[in-house]
Amino acid sequence: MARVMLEVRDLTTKYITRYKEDVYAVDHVSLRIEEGKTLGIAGESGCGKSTLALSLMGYYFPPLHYTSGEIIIDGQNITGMKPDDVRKSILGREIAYIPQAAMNALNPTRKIIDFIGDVVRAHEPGWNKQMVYDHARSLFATLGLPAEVLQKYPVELSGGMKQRTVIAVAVTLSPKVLIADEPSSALDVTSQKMVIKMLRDMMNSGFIKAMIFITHELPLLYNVADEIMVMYAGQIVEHATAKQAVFDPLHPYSKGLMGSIIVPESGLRNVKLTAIPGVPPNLKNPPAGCRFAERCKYVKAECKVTSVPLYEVGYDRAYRCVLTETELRRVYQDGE
Amino acid sequence: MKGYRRYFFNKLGWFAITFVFAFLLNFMLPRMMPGDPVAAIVARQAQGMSNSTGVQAIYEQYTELFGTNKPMYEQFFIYVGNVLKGDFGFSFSQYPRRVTDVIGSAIWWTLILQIPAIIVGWILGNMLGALAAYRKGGFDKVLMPTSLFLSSFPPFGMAIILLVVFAVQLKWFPTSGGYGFDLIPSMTPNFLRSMFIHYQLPFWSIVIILIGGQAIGMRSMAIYELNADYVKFSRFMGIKDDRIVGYVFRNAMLPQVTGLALALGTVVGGALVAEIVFSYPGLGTTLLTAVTGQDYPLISAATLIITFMVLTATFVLEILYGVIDPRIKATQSD
Amino acid sequence: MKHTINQVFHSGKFVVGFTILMTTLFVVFVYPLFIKEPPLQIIGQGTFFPPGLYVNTYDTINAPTTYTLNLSDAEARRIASRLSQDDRVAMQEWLVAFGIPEDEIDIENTEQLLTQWEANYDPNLRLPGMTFARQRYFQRVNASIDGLLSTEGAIIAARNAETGELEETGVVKLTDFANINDVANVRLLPLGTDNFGRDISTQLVAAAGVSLLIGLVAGLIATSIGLVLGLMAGYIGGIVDDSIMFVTNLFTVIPTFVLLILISFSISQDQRGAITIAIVIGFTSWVWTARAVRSQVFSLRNRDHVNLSKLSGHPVPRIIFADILPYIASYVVMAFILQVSSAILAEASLSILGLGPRTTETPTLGLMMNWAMIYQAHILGKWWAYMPVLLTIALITFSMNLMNTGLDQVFNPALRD
Amino acid sequence: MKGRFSILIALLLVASMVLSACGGAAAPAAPPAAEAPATEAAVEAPAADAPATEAPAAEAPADANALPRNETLYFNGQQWGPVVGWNPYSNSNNNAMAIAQQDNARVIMFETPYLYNMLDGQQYPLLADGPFTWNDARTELTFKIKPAAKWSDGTPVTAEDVAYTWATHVKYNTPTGAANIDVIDAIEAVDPQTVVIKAKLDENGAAVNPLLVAAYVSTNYVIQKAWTETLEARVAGDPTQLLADPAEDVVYSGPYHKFFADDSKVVYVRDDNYWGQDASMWGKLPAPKYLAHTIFKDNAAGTTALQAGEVDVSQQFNSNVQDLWEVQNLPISTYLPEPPYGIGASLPTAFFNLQSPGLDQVCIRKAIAMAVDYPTIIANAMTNQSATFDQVPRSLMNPTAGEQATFDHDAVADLQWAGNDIEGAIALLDECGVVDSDGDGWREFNGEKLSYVATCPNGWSDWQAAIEVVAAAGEKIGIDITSNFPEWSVYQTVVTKSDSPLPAGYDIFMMWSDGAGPTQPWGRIRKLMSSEFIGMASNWNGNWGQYANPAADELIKAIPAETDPDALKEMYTELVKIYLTDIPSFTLMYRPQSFHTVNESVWTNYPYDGDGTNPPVPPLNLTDGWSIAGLYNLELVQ
Amino acid sequence: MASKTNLCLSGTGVTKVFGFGRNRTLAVDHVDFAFHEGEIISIVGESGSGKTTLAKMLLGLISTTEGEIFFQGQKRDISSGKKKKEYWKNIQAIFQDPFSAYNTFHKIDAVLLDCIKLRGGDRLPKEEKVKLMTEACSFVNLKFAELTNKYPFELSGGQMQRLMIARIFLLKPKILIADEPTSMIDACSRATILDYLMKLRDETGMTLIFITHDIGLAYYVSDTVYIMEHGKFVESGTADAVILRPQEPYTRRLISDVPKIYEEWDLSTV
Repeated sequence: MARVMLEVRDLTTKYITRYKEDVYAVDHVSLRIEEGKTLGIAGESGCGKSTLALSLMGYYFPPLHYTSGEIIIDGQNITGMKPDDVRKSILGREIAYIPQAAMNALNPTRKIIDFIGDVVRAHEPGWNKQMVYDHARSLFATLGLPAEVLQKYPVELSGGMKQRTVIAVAVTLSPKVLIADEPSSALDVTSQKMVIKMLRDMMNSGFIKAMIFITHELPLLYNVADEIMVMYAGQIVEHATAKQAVFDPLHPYSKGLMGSIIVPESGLRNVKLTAIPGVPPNLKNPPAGCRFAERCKYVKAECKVTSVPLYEVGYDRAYRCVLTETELRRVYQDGE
Repeated sequence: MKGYRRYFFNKLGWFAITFVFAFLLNFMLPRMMPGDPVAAIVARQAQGMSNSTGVQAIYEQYTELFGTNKPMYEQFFIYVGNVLKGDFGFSFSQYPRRVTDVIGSAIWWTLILQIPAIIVGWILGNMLGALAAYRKGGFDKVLMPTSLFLSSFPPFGMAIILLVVFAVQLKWFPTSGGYGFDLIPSMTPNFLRSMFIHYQLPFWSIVIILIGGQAIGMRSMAIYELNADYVKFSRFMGIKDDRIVGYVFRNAMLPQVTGLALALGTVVGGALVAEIVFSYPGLGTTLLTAVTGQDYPLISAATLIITFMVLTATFVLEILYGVIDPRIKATQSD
Repeated sequence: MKHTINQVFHSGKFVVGFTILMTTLFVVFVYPLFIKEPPLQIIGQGTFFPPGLYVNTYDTINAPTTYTLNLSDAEARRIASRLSQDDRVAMQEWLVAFGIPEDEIDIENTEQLLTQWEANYDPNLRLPGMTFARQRYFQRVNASIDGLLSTEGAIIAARNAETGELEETGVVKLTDFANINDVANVRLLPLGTDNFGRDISTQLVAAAGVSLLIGLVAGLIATSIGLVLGLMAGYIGGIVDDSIMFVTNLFTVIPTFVLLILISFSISQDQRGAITIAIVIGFTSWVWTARAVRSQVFSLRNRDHVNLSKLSGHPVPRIIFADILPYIASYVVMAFILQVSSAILAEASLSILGLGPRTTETPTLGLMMNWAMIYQAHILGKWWAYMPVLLTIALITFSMNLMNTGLDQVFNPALRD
Repeated sequence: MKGRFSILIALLLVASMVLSACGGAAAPAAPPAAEAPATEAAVEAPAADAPATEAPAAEAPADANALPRNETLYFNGQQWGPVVGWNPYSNSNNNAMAIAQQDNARVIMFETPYLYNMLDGQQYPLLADGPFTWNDARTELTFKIKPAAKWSDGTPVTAEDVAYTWATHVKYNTPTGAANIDVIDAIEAVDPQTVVIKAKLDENGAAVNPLLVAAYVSTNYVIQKAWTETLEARVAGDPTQLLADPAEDVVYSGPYHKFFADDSKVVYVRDDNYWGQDASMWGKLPAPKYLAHTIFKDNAAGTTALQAGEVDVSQQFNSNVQDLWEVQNLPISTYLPEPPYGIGASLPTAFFNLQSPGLDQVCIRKAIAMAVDYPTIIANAMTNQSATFDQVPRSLMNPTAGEQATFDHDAVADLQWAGNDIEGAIALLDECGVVDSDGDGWREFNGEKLSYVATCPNGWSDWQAAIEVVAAAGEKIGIDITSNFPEWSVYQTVVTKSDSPLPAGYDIFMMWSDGAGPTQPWGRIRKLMSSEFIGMASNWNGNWGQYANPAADELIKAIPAETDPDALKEMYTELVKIYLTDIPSFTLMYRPQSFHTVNESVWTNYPYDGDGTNPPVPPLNLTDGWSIAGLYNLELVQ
Repeated sequence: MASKTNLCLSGTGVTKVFGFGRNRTLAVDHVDFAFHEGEIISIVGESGSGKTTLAKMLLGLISTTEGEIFFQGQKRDISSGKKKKEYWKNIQAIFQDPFSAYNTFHKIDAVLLDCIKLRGGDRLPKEEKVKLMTEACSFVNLKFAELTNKYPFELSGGQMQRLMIARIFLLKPKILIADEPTSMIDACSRATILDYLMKLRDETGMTLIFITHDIGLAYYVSDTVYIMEHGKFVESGTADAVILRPQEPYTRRLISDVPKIYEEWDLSTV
């Protein structure tokens, strides 16, 4: 078994709103990524996938607050570490993050090289300008980015280039785990592909050891991730390999999600798409039972009362439903 | 650089066009005032004269001299011609002094007072606003409203309060003038210190008024910036909060430069009034006496100089802004 | 809508500002119901009477009942009010300079001091080194302590209609008191009088009303112009936009205050009513609104709901009124509030230069300041003539600025605390 | 970033605070070095009231740029703008501190042959040697120039200078020339010391106006011929340029001359070679080495400086001046200890526009004049710095003793009115049939509602206050009077245009009348009542209400030539009678020739009422006419 | 596949230029097109390709700089407000962002009533109107009774977009331009929206024009696909022809850059 680069156990985090309400956007999430693997996280907007990305960093600032659970990065449990220690020795070094709106992730009034310098010196205060520059240059060369970019301001870069620069900055200190939150959703397809290729290359060359890739675009996720976790209302509802997740989903929600994929491939024209009626529950006071119960075609009375645990079926397969695997397969069969 | 050059010339063009219009306005408006300014000069000459032909002769002599008998457009072209030669004509109210002379002796005081006051007020206001945005709590709840309250005083009101409290009651500072009543201007330490002491009250009266508005603007900007994506990213890259706050302040402050440029006209207006309250030498008092004395050439020139100062300052600020904020260059080269 | 208003009133800043403003308005409207005197009526002969309760001396003497109160400290108070410690020291100084040995003078012993004084003081004697002002000071002290220790009352005399002689009609004893309720004429001047001898409090209330009106009119004008121009520029765009923006930029860089001075002077004083001034201010301060509205409209006009409205066949005016105005309403309201407060400030600033409204019929806050300054109230320590006015101006503008900040925070949730 | 800014700001704040604190703290620390204020404080008043004199002055007498406080006399209120020139030919010079040719000509730099003393009405010789004499026909006036009189360049002042000055005035049609050309025919130098002024003669061979001829010698400067010739050469004979020349090189004869001038002050330094120290004149030099005049922007600034002891002599309206000593206990005083504090010499007057409907009626004019509340005007507008009409009943004369003696008070006593006489005014109106016939609360005359505008220039605070009171009086007697304050520039153009009727809005308007001077009260009466000014395109003299009365004109014409005191008194009394009967205008208050408030923290021995000087030194700021004698009496406070 | 029936909307040389001088940008560059009645057309392009500008020109919301647009073979005339109104009875749109497509100050009823009014149903009795609205709502599976007196922002994004379709249902235009109708909608609601659009088309026979950047969607729904690049149509044809057998390099690149499920997504081609 490969080395586990990131393990998260029962992580729960919440937002505290201005009105002092708690919103549990990440609710007892556990996950594990092995070296060389990419874990994809899928879900609708508002399901908590972005919050999960933020929560994984082990570094919280308002309005996000840590509640419980553990984060272990490459064997090192960072739970309970002082925030400043996390900042200094974990962030950027062990685990790095590419934000959702990466377009604006760079300080607009700072040259790329200066920003890289800030990043480096936040961890290695002793580095001088030349050292930073040399490092950044070789980093950019490795990642296939032009060195001129270093002397530019973010606004002078195109969208795709900016995104790749953000990624380069994020991996400046060769973190073990990279968390990419919709890194390409604002880009056109060509730029998106370049970004994905860059991430892929980094994984392949071992520049980063593991990656969590978050997106709502399933075809993309399928192509990037080795395993996929489907999130719904703050919880993981299904965990499977990418192939299983797309072609053989178990949870009714995953099933619906996968049934809505549209790709320009032969034979997919005018096929029937699945639709899930209704809207996700409000996380300020989530329903007591299964959170998907309201929208589930196969809902039973008990679903609305008892909360459902995540059933593990095999090493890399789990789902959260009262029905068994067989029952699910049967109802899907009947449904068609 | 191309983008910036374009930005520069764009601004320069604007500067020029605005200046031409301002010039026109400054010429026209004073001349639309009622009354006959030449009569005021004649009044001084004619007091006690009991023969009307003599007065009439004097009157005509001065009308001719000042050209007020010519049609307005003709006066304008003569004026433009003279101004191009650096000649703003005679001051009516201080005849036979020349306008350039009158303004030349006043303008330095205004520049010395207003430029530092505006800069300090701007910096203090921005610091306060940024702190309020960042620290929140007491800072935001007490200091901000206080500075807002102080800024709610009219400029002359703040000047009067400072005058009454610090000069009349506490006698810490002199009440009026630009330097000691018993001094002759020179570059001696004594004189400079006296100037500095006289400088304080007018200076702070401008600064205090300025702080509140700038602070409010900065607070909003800083809050927006604090919520910006790069803040989150920088944090997750392990950059210290101090440094991030530095980013935020800088980025929030840059647009405030334009804010200042836009507000400059108002600020200068208020500062002119403050000058008057403290009998501080400068354009404020010059303008006021010119207006009440219906001294067209002086009014035109004084307002022109003020407009020119504001315009130039605005121009310089915007140019500076273009230099220091890379966002501008980028938008221009798109 | 209701929701928004609800939110607005949950903003502490807005509520505080609103309360101040409403209180001001309340006073402006309610005060005249109780004090019906015209605000500009001259009641004081003399300038700057200090705040306080004024009791008619004549009526006091002629109060129907006289009460005798034997207050033990009455004499001490009387002496203290007419012979201050400074005066005693000064008297000692005079006596010493005159040649009385210093150890023979006890300035605490009033009786002895007065006796020595009476025996030696010569009003026409100017001691060596004494300034003329000092000599006059001693003359005044001398006059003030005249009869200080007398235990006799004051005699009231009336002229006999026939003989023209003064005849004693009564004596006011040192222990005589009148109940203030028995005195026919008592006037409370909470803020004293101004240089014209007019009741400042009444005037202040009226002036606050007029200034608010000026602010309102100027604000309405400025906001309307700004709104119309901003809408035109933003909605029509193109050359209309370019030319409107040109004018707007022009007005931004030419210092408004200078413009204001020039225009108000050109109007000439006899034409300058409060409303005229308001109009002038309004016409010079629309720039900000125009800019803000334009940029808002600019982004709004390409919004899909506007497109949808067009597709639904709605005519342009309806689109502007129903689909654009409501969206910029909050900005316009905020701009309006700012305009009002800055117009009040502008009026005050103009007036202080003597370029304010003419108005001898109605006072404005600026005019009150102007007169107080002309009569040097601030340096003569007549704080009641200008401080309340300044505070009123500041409070009104402060309340509006607060409301604005509050609104800003409601409409821009990012700014909330 | 933040850190850097904070440090910067902190530094700035600290620096300014420390420095300013030094300034503040230095003052109390200074006394050892400061002779004057320190001793003054010890003798005079408790230390708390010691004026906050500028630190630099006190501690650094060695500084060449600081004027030594105890050698400098500070003025304010004479000069409201920076000096524009030193040219004594021009009236445009805003150099009032040094150049003011007037009834009490200011003589610190340029001198007149005689000095007028408003207190006794006499003209005392300055450049002149002894009194002037008239020939028997009163057509020629002769005086001599003091042999000691010298110009600043050391050359003697000669009769030729006097003659050439006049010739220049005439040649270039200067205001002075134009003003006197009707009465003076020529000024000639008989010999280097002797001047003869030849009066213009009328058809009868008598002098047109001997009074004005005699006034010339104390109201007009003598200017050096040599310098005038230099000036003429420089301007190539151009009259405009001659008057506009700033004359930096001017030669003068007075005791002071320019030392420094900028926007905030003008300083004069004593000429230690001044001829006047000769025994034939003063016998010594004036006490202050420097005369400094601070230019303030408004009265308030001037008053604060006076309070602070930064001004010694204040020629401005200090409202509630008594507060300065009664409340603030400062060593400040005025000429008189009690209201009106000064000697009233000019009569701010409200003119009726006799062309306005209804105002041609004496009864309406009188009713208005009777209804006006003068005590309030005096108390509020002048803060009691005017004699009341109880103290000095109204007439055409100012309250100085000399003028008051020119007419018979008893003869006009029954023409006086008290003011604020609402009942009387109402009765008068009712009596002459001006009643409210349509019941709207306002009276009508000829069926027209009586509605007037009372006006005066904007910003002239005491006048404005007075006009407000006049307007208030109208309402009480059923005449609608509103006030209006146009800008001075507009006001003067309108009012001085006597060749056309005044426009609407100028029914009752204020203007000044002459103060004290050698031609008074005749000059004032002429300007208030003579019809000769009607029809002038630019009338800067008087009678703007266009009053015409042949009887009055006759008397005004006759007086200058009259020499018999009894006849004069009769004529003056008659004129007062006409004035109080016809009421073409009415005086609202008395105003000093100049305000004269002094601060004794450095200098003392200023003139005051009953100071024993002989001739008495008038309270005219030690610069005007005979009041300059006061400069020689000043002493430092011990 | 729709046969070549009557021309519904066509254009020749349609061009749009924004700004002038230095700021001049050519948004749509002389495009020709011919849309037939009952057809489903997709106009596919990346952001900035000019597809939205073209859509607005088709809708008559902005003017054309050059070229002519023909409606049902006739030169389109929208020179006056009245003519525009007439035109808009025939052509309607659904926009990308349902959150900004509604006037938040108006209630849902108002939105629907506007449609009835545009169809000339202004004078109908109230019950009739309610009936129409109820019918429209139920078409998209919304309950009018629950929606009445509500504001659009009280609905979810999917519901709002459905309401948009209900609106179109009421109007029954000949042409519907759907500008990225599903891009702001979660994947699982997307199907619903597309379903209703198809249903609507089937019922009314209208021409449906999709404006989209999503080649998958274009392929999924359309009969005819136009590929747009830099204001020009680079390729057009039937969906199968264009998507499965692209001829132009641009189209090929576009298609190859889209991640797929069944085929290998070739990352080496960037």
